[in-house]
Amino acid sequence: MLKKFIATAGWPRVIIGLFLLALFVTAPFVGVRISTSLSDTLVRFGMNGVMVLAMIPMVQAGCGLNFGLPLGVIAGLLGATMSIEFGVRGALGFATAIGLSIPIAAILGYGYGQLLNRVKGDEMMIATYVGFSSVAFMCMAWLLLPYKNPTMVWGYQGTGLRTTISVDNYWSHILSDFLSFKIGTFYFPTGMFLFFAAMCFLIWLFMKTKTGTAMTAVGSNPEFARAGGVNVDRMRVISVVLSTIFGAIGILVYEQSFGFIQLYMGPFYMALPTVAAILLGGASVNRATIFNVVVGTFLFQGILTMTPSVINSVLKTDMSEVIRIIVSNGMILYALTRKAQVKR
Amino acid sequence: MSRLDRGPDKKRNRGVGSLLADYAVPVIFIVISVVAIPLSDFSATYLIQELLVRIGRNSFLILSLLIPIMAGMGLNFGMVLGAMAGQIGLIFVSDWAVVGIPGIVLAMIIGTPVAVALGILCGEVLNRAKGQEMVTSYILGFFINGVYQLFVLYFMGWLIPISNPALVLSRGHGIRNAISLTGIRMVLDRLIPLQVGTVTIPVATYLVIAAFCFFILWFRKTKLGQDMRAIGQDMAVADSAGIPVNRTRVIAIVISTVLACYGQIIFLQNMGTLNTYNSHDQAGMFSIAALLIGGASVSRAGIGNVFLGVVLFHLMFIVAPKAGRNLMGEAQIGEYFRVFVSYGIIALALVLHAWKRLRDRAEARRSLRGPAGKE
Amino acid sequence: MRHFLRLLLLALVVLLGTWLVYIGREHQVFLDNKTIEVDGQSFRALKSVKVSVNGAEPVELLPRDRDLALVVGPAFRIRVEVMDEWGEEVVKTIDRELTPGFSRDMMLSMPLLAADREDWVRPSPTVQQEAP
Amino acid sequence: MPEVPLLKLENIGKEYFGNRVLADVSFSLNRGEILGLVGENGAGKSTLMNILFGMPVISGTGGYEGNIVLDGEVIRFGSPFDALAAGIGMVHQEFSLIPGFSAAENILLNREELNKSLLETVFSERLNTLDRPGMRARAARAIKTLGVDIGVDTIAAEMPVGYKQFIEIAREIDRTRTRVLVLDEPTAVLTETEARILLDALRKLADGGIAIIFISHRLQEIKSLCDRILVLRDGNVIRDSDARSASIRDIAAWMVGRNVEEDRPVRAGTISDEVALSVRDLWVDMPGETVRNAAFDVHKGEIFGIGGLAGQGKLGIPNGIMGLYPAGGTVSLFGREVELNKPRKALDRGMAFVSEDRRGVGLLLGERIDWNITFTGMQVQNRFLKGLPLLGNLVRLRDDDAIAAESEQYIKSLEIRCTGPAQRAVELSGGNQQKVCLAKAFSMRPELLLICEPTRGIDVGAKELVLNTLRRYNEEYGTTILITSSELEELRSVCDRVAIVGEGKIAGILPAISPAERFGLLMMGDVEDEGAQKEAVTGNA
Repeated sequence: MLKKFIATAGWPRVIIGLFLLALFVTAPFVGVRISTSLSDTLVRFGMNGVMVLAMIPMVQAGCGLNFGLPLGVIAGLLGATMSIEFGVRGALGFATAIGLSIPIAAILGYGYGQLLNRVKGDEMMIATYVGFSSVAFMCMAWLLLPYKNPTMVWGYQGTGLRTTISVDNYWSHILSDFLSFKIGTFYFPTGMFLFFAAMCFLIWLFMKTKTGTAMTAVGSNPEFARAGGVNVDRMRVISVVLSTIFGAIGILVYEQSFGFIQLYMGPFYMALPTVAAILLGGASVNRATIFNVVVGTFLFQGILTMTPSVINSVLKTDMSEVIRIIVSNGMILYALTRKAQVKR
Repeated sequence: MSRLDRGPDKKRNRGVGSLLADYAVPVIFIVISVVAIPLSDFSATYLIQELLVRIGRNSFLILSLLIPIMAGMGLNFGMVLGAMAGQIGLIFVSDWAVVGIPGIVLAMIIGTPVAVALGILCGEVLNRAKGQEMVTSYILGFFINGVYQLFVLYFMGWLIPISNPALVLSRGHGIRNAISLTGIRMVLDRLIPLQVGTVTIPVATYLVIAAFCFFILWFRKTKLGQDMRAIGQDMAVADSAGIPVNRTRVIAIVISTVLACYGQIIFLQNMGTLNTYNSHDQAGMFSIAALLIGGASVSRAGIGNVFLGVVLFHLMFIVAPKAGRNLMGEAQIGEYFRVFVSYGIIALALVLHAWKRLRDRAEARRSLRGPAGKE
Repeated sequence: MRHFLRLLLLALVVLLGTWLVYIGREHQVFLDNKTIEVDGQSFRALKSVKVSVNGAEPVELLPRDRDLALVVGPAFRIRVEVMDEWGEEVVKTIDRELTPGFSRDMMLSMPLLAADREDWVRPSPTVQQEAP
Repeated sequence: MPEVPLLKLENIGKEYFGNRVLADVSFSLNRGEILGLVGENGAGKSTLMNILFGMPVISGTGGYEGNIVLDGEVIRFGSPFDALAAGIGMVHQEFSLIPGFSAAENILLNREELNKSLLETVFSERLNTLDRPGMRARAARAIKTLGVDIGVDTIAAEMPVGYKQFIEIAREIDRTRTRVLVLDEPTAVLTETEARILLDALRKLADGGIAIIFISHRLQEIKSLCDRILVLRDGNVIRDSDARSASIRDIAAWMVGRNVEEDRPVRAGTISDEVALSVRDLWVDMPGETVRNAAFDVHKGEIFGIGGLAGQGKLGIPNGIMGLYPAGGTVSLFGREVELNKPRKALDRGMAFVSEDRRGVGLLLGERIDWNITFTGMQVQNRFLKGLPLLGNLVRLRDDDAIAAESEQYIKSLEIRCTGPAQRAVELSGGNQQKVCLAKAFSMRPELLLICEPTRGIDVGAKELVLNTLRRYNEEYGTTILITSSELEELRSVCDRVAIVGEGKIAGILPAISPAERFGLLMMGDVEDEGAQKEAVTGNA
């Protein structure tokens, strides 16, 4: 029974799950409040959930893990900065940001998808570097684009965007605070969770359509899909476009909760933790479900919130960064080496 | 004796287009440099001096990438493992206050077993991810970076004795962010002083690099080198001929890791400061970018690519910020431009390689088709 | 046979490493001119003393001065010139050769040296600080 | 003086998972003798050679029966390297050359000449440098033995195919110990001139004392080269005969053997005069199964078989028609041309396809059975979908109930043994997987059904059931069926007419009731004369 559970869940998940459990159990003994940490975990879960969700279409279509997530993030950042530039505030502002970033993400995703179709088999490495170079390219763009809004532009120069832009007067916590409630120190961002649930539902719905079914088949066996009359390349492009769009929406959700837009090298290492989270949830390089996303994000963000507080109180040193690096990259390594054994 | 009367199936009449694709990257760079050098307003002697220093500093690291490419394992993003091993060697040498050339050699001796161990680990992992070597070694670099931090930031000064308080953080364990390597700073570069006009040439470093080049030339002639070339071209055939494929691949990575360890030590003796938690990060990316800029591809690289690459890459590196300021009134633009170029060039090279691979495969199939479709 | 040779090679490398530590070690030599009490006896600080390590430019130490010299290698020479009260005439010249070997740092007490005592080489103050 | 045979096989037998593939095979081989080994695909030739060569696949599946005696000693190889060490060399059908290496480097692959150096005493011989002049000389000697003129510095990738074959053989010759040389279809890729040079070279080698086992389907070559011929059929030695006394016609008859006309069931379906499928000038670029120029007609309601030896292109024909591999020429269905290279077009026109590569192309192994069965129907015919109630018919979702219902129906009618429509395809046995593939094709309600290797890798009982299902389907719905199979007997039992493919062309089309040896001759490369072929193409015999 136990063996079977471990076999289906996989060793890494069991170990990390137990580790997280141990953290929660020890927390009260070392003076860390469970309610705050749980609430922190949930907030971070909501912040990152949509971005992790963005992995699903590409993984399902066999394009591998979306190391090119920064591209979607860039689209989101463009949408966010433009909505602020136009001075739209509140819910409408957030909607504007989403509305503006979706077409940008679609265009970027389309080009990115076309590129990935020409480099089949090497997608992940190329995606990583496409992501990196587009971030660096945007660094130049942030400096040069003609933004004028003084909340965003460097005060003394009048041009070039700041590294971090506060969204306080625009749409900070616009989702999080919707219907949110507080019990003591426990804060629950209801709106953000509703939004995440809605996004999950959209993905679920899409995966049930004819196109979604075809996409799953492409990821599972492209030859089968081709023999079944599916245009494999088109499916892959659609998946990349979807992933990019969800990446853009994901970063907007993240920003409204975080309260700041991080530009320049901000999106640089966005992809790795996101990829690690979905793998932690039990996804493989070519199969991922919404369940994987929920479990993975919770475990990953749980560890991220709990280790600094608990481990620090126990060991009196901050090891959270090191643990994050080891866990996230170890997870990706595990997935990469496991896939090779099955497929080749 | 009878001669077979049929010409080769696949003639080497590859078009101008594919020739351009092979050399696209260096050509782009030469163009960028030609435009940017006058914009930067640097004097020729300044540029030459800077280049000479940077060639000495970086070549060894880049050369360490050649052997895995020969073995068909692509760009060894895992070379940062070697860099970390080198840094561990340097930390101990600083702690023991061994200075000068003995210090450098000792750092190499200490770094070697660490690099060998990490290399074996890396090789074994890559053997489990055949066909995905690059992305796997890339992630492995991050992973081992975590382990490295665990050791250096928490274990050193606690489990691993460090006697020199100047190295340890004020909290009592963990190594400081920056270690000044005063004892071995530029000792190799200045071992054999040579001054031409106002330009100083680090002769000894160049001799070491030359020795390394000869090592690579010699290595290619050995049986081991031959086996690696065979594996690089066709693993299945090499296996059926009885070449121990997995073992040889591990050896290739081990050699690369150890050499990267030495390369990092040479790099840091020139820099004079060890950024305990960052120095190795950039080693991998910059070396790979430089090699690719030199016209190497994922499957083919030579010593010429290394030196062309190091010159072009660092030329761009030196002039970009200044050119950016002169052109756009903002040095930051140049900074970002060179970051963009480093990453962009790796992306471009990977894309070109993947394209070429798919094209070659299609071509190979077409040659098998024989006369079909032409009748 | 091959194993033996490899072990031999390994041993050689370890030996080489040890030798490198021996010849490459940097020692902090504290030159101390303070009043010091040894065996219940008090040795007063010298009025003025010039110290030169390995033939380098001499440094002059006044009473209560402590200077630091860095030397590399297993052995070094030291020349101490004890001056008269006005710091003009050399009263006494002492040449010594020291072999710190593998040990790290050391302190040289000038008053003890001037008194021709054998225990003029003292442990480094850095060591004392670490183990109070 | 009575000679001890160099190699002697005594009562060799082999079973794969209870399936007997070799029984009681015995023969002996003397020094300098050339033995021709012939047999249809699946006759046991490759298993026999795998045993001789100590391939791991043999020991991994329970070893073999009987003894192999080499030079008077019983041997049992654990790996191919043992066989090589004992002096048995093998030249495979696929080339195993390193593309970027020169001829010399390839011939001496992993057996290079080395210079001595000090490093070897501490580390390994692998740190010795290569002795290039020595290698060149040795390679040149090996090539010279073959009697051809190939530069030792020629790069393998730039060699014509024929050269590559010679380099492979030279590699075996260079092993000083090679005493027995096995060649598997060495002339398949050669031109006639090259083949002749190769045969001369082999003769020369044999005269030098090396024993050769020569596997080929070109009976002409066998007859002109070999001293003796061994015919295998269904794992048994049918004939061990002197090559000079046997005629090609005899050999063909021995190979194909059986006559099954008796148990052929009476056909109930009707074949109309209308041409359903018409193929002209078809070429298909399918690796290993290249079609060069195929032309034939299939009538409505007919079951049409395509047979031939492996590698001749028979599988390329259906795969090309379905657009799965690059193809050219004209294919028309009921008079209207079908666009090639686009599977969707073929599917839209009412063709359904069962791939020979069941696990690679035919199935979504990781998905449910019902997904497998209904996938193509959903994608091509927009079936099994339902509109979302809220959004009208704008967004149409998978109708899981309809999918399950359709699958249940086929699970019942084809007797697919499974736990239900939700079981994953990978968990089924080969026969049941094949039934799922058939169900997928049937579910399309096709006008033309193309089926490749319907019984490959499934057990006898399932074979019968699959063939009966096809026959019944043809009779009930009048569906035209094109079956491609390596098993001639199967084709002859189920089809109306059978086309034999040789070297990418239709060698001839015969009514299924024609005598076996006529098929055998066609397979052996004896093309029917022009007139008969024309007649056969249009089916107006």
